Amino acid sequence: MTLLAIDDLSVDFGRHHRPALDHVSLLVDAGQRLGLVGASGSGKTVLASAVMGLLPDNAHLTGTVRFQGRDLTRLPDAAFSRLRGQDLTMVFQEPMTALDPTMKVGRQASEVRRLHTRCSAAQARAKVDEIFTRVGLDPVSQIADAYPHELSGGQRQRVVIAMAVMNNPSLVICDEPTTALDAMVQATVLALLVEELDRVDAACLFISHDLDVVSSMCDDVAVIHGGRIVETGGVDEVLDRPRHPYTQGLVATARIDAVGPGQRLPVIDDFSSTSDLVQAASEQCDTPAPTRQDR
Amino acid sequence: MPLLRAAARRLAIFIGTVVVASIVIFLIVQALPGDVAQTTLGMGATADAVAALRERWGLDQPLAVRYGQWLVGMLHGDFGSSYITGASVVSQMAPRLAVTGWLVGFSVPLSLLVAWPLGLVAAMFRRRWPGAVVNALSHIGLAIPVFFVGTVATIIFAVNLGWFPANGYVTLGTSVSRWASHLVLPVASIVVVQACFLARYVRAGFIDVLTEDYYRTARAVGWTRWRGLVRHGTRNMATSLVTVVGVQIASLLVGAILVEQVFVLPGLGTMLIQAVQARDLVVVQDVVMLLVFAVLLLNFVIDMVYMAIDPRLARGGRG
Amino acid sequence: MRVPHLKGIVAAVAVVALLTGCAAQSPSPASAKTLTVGLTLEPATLDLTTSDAASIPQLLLYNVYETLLKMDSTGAIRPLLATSYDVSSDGLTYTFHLDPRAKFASGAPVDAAAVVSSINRMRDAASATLQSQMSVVQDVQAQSDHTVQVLLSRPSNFWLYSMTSTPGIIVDPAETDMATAPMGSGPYMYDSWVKGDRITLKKNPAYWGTPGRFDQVVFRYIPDPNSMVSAMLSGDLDIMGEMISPDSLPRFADTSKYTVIKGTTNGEVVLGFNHARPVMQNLLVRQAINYAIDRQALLDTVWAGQGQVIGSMVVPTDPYYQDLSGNYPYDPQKAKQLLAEAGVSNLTLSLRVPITPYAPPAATFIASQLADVGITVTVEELDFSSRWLPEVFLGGDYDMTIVDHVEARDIVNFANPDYYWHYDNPQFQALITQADEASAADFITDMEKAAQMLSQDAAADWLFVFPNLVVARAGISGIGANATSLSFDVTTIAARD
Amino acid sequence: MKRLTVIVGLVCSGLVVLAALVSLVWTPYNPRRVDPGHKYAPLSWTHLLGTDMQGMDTLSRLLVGAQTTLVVGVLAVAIAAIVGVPLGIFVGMGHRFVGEVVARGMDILFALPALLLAILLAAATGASVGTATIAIGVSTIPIFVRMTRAATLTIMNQDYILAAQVSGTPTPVIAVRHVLPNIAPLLGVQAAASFSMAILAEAGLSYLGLSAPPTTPTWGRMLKDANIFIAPTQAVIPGIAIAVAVLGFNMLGDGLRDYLDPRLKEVR
Repeated sequence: MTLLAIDDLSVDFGRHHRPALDHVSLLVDAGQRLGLVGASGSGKTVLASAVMGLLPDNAHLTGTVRFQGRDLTRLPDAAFSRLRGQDLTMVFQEPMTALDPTMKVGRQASEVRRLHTRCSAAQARAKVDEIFTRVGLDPVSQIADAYPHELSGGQRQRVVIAMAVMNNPSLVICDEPTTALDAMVQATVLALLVEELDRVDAACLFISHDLDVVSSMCDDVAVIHGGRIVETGGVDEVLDRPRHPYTQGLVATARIDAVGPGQRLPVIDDFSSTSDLVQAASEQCDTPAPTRQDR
Repeated sequence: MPLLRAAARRLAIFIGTVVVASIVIFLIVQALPGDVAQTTLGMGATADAVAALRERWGLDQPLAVRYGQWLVGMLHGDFGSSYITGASVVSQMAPRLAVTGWLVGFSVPLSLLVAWPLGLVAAMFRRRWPGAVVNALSHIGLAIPVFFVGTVATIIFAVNLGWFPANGYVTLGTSVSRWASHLVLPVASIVVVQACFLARYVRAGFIDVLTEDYYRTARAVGWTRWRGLVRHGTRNMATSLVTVVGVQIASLLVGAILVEQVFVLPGLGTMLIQAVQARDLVVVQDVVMLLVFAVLLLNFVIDMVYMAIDPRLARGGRG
Repeated sequence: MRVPHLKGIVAAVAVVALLTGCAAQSPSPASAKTLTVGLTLEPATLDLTTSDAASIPQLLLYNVYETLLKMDSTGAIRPLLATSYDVSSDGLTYTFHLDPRAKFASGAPVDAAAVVSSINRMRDAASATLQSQMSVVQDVQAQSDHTVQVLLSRPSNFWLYSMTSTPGIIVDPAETDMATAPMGSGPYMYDSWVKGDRITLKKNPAYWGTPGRFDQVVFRYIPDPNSMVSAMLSGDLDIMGEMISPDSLPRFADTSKYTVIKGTTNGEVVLGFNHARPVMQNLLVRQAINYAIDRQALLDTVWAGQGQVIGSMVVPTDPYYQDLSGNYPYDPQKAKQLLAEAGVSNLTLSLRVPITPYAPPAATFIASQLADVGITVTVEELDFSSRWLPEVFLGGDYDMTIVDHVEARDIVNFANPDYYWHYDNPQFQALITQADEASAADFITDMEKAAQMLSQDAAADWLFVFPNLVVARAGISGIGANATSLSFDVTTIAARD
Repeated sequence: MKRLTVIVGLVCSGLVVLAALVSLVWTPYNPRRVDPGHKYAPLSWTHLLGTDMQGMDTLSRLLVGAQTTLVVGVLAVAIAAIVGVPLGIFVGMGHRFVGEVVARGMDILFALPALLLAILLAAATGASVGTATIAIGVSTIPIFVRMTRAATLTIMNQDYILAAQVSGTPTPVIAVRHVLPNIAPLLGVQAAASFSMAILAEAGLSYLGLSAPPTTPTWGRMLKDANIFIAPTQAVIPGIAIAVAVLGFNMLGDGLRDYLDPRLKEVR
């Protein structure tokens, strides 16, 4: 069953700028974990923001984003807000800044509950305690009473994840959720994320530039480049046999372990000498981008 | 406890600054040319009479002694006596302070109350016409001198419509209703200008919030644009606004003098001008010291408030 | 959801409601028993013996303090605390017969002992003006409970006259603090003082004569002309005691609402010359300045044509008044010619004026007209008490200045070479002394001669007589047209409603 | 809208500058000459903006008044910048203790606003445009010190400063060559803002009689001396002139800042 259907979505920020998203189409099924891979500036975050309805107001958007059958692009803010945090949630890249510095994290989290569920402060607080415990925030009461700056990066990201899964959403968009964390913490947070996604049975749009992370997390992957989806398919298939030159480059540069001693490290441009070439190549490929829909 | 130690350190600095300020003020005021004895005696002063009066008022003592007396007196709550009337300065200052206090006390919260929604709208709609309108209005309001606003308000609401008295002051003790009606126009005049000023800071503060990740988070968990901004923006915006409001109160304490002049209110500013004209240096010194002390105290309080509002600052303190 | 601002909003709304709700009530003077008078200059102290600021007698004379004799609105001397007085034939001994009914507001009688102590208080006053006015007094004695004898060292017409003013006030012997708690025998007594705003007098319930008509009289001090007019127009004031922006008079033309009282005062607005400056010692230069200024145009421009042009230091209510205003008609050509004759060119003069409603605009006007005849004038505004007094009046640092000399018969100041004009004319001095000691008839002719002498010598440029302009709301009566004394006399004022 | 702000700012402040320049070579009438017969003349072709109580031509006085307005603004900002900027840089680059001392000194100065200084200064030497300008300028110093110090601190953390320090460049050279150019745009914004505040402050001082003498045509003085009951236009005209000047320089500063402040460009 299709949960999220992005169809022919384009976003630009003013007439004089290159479109940030260029006729993007993408499907996410219920429970599916789709990785979205691309370099910085490729439009990953814009896509996430477009789905969440959080584009800046100078953004110009065409196309449709259907979530559970409703077109989000035409949804008024109030109705959309009831959806956000309830069915559709997001985990951000920067745990350092994603939380209100002037409010205790327990209160911020319980707000998420009370915004969408009719319940008392005590009930919300109990729920927060439950989820905090689940995501490994310990001791719960102390952490809930802490301000964000008093927590470590990993703890903060756990809070953000807790807030994201609080209301059993059907789709969680993760925008580079572990990039800002150090390697050790990364692994545990990722494991936690998977666990929580499984528990609430949520689909996930997982945005990353890290192919390893994507391959461990996701069933399928879409590659975005220059605002376009250039390749889509199962994770193994795309990573083992990339078809688009950009994907080939991405895969090669990620696999530096395959480079022999004395050999020059590959760079993306080896696979597409200029960005114009990439553009040209991607345009040669059929539009919308090659899609292998297995399910 | 680091918070306590930071507070203690600031308190020490505050006290030191106040003492230095008192020396500076004393020297400035003593350096003013003119002589209270002569000024008081007026056109008919003779040299003997002036000398006698100077001696009676202790003006013939050395500077350091007079400074010491003044400082010690102030610590005991004795601000000295007016040369001219002999009345204690504290008893003269208290009613004046009350007038200025009411002016500032009403106009600052009211300005904030007006500025907050204006700034919110201006930030949210900064690219559309409501934002442009609020922005233009605040620019214009800020460009009109407050005494001009006051004069025009007097003509419209006192002279033509007769809703409020044109000027003057009635103490709270005399009649609450007349006290209030005498304050409406002066407070409103200040609010018009101050609200425009503050609205711009509120707007800037909210725009900053709009770019913050935590605002995006708030939206992502289901806050609507407005409620998210109000809920998570106000407190964060307030941290940048506290300084501005502090500066506002400080400048109003003295700046109220313009409004006091327009509306013939017996506030501190009017008292200062009269004392300077009469060369009643004890009064000048005390009023200036009071005003400076108020501002320094305000700075100190702002620092403390900062620590309270923004828990991150408890450790480092404000730059 | 807890909305943190709700409390604040509620509080503020409550405040606004309070303010506007209260304002709906009438802001006009609470009852007909209160008279509110707007004046310009607030006194710094109420002590007449240390300060000779005109604002003190304006408030206290006749209203709170009474004198032995009183000057009425026509300039005639009338009895007050003294029912009558006798003068000895040599003019040296004055005997005052006190009204036996007279008593102070404290209840103590105004007896001979009180009068003696009060006159001695004035003789010992710190104010040099008082000292000089009382300098002719040799001795004061109580003859009986109600008879006081004053012995002068020489006959003096001016002394008796001065006894109707500040030097003649009779202070309650119980008085200890004249600066903040004046005690007298008038129909009103001092009540309270909100510094920077108002002084309130209240009715003396035990007044010995015709009692005051108001329970309280509030004097509000409003220095700004526009603010004063606003206060009158908005109904805050019953009387605008000094109309300091005569241009605004048309706003009070509606006779159903306002009464405009126009009269004269003792004030001569003088363009004073500093005779200590060599250039001002030149008669031709002084005369040239007199010719160069169109006084009628100045009066029309600066004071809306209210008042009257004069030609010497004498006001029309003085008994020795004569019209000398035509002595120097406006003639810029003649002025230039005189300056050329005097051999001065590129003359630059300072015009340092006190901040008053009339002086700065008059200075602007004069600067412009003197520029037309080739004199450059640098105008400077000085605060009256803190700068004009020490620098100009006492320090003599000026070429020209403008002041309204409000005291009665102050032509005598030209006889004092130490006075700030430094006008030193022995002939004139002799004439004044002669007049002071002369018989009543000779006094008049001597004074006429003195006034003419000043005019011919162009000792100053007398710009105009300051008018007495009072605006009252309809229904207020009893305001004297001429302000012959310094007092703003509210004892005769009544309200119809 | 950013562009609109700058355009309005340029037009308004340009008008003031233009008026001042024109008045240097031409005014319709002598702005200091009284005309007894034409007191309070209404707006007409002979007197475009009417005349005041002395019959002086208001347009002429308005044009000449622009000179004073600009001179006060320029000098006040110059005083503040000449003292404040070097002090701010010095403190920003220097020792913490020195910084603390200067900061407290600025607290004291900050507590003596222009009005207070002007009252005291006028009491000492008499009120004039000069004393008003000095009072405004001196009271603006803390603003410049604080801003310069904050900006300097940011710059001092940059790698190229570190590089310069490591390579032994003397501190004054770093200040002039690296710090000053980098904070210059910010200083421009602050100068424009302070300029408009100075104009407004001068008007206030004029109103209190703490600035220009009566013969000098300044806008604040014209506003103070106008009789609002008989000739309201004579009060409104200088009022508008003040507002236009303040608005102009304010918007200019705002527009400049918006261009310079990258935060405002990407708003979510």
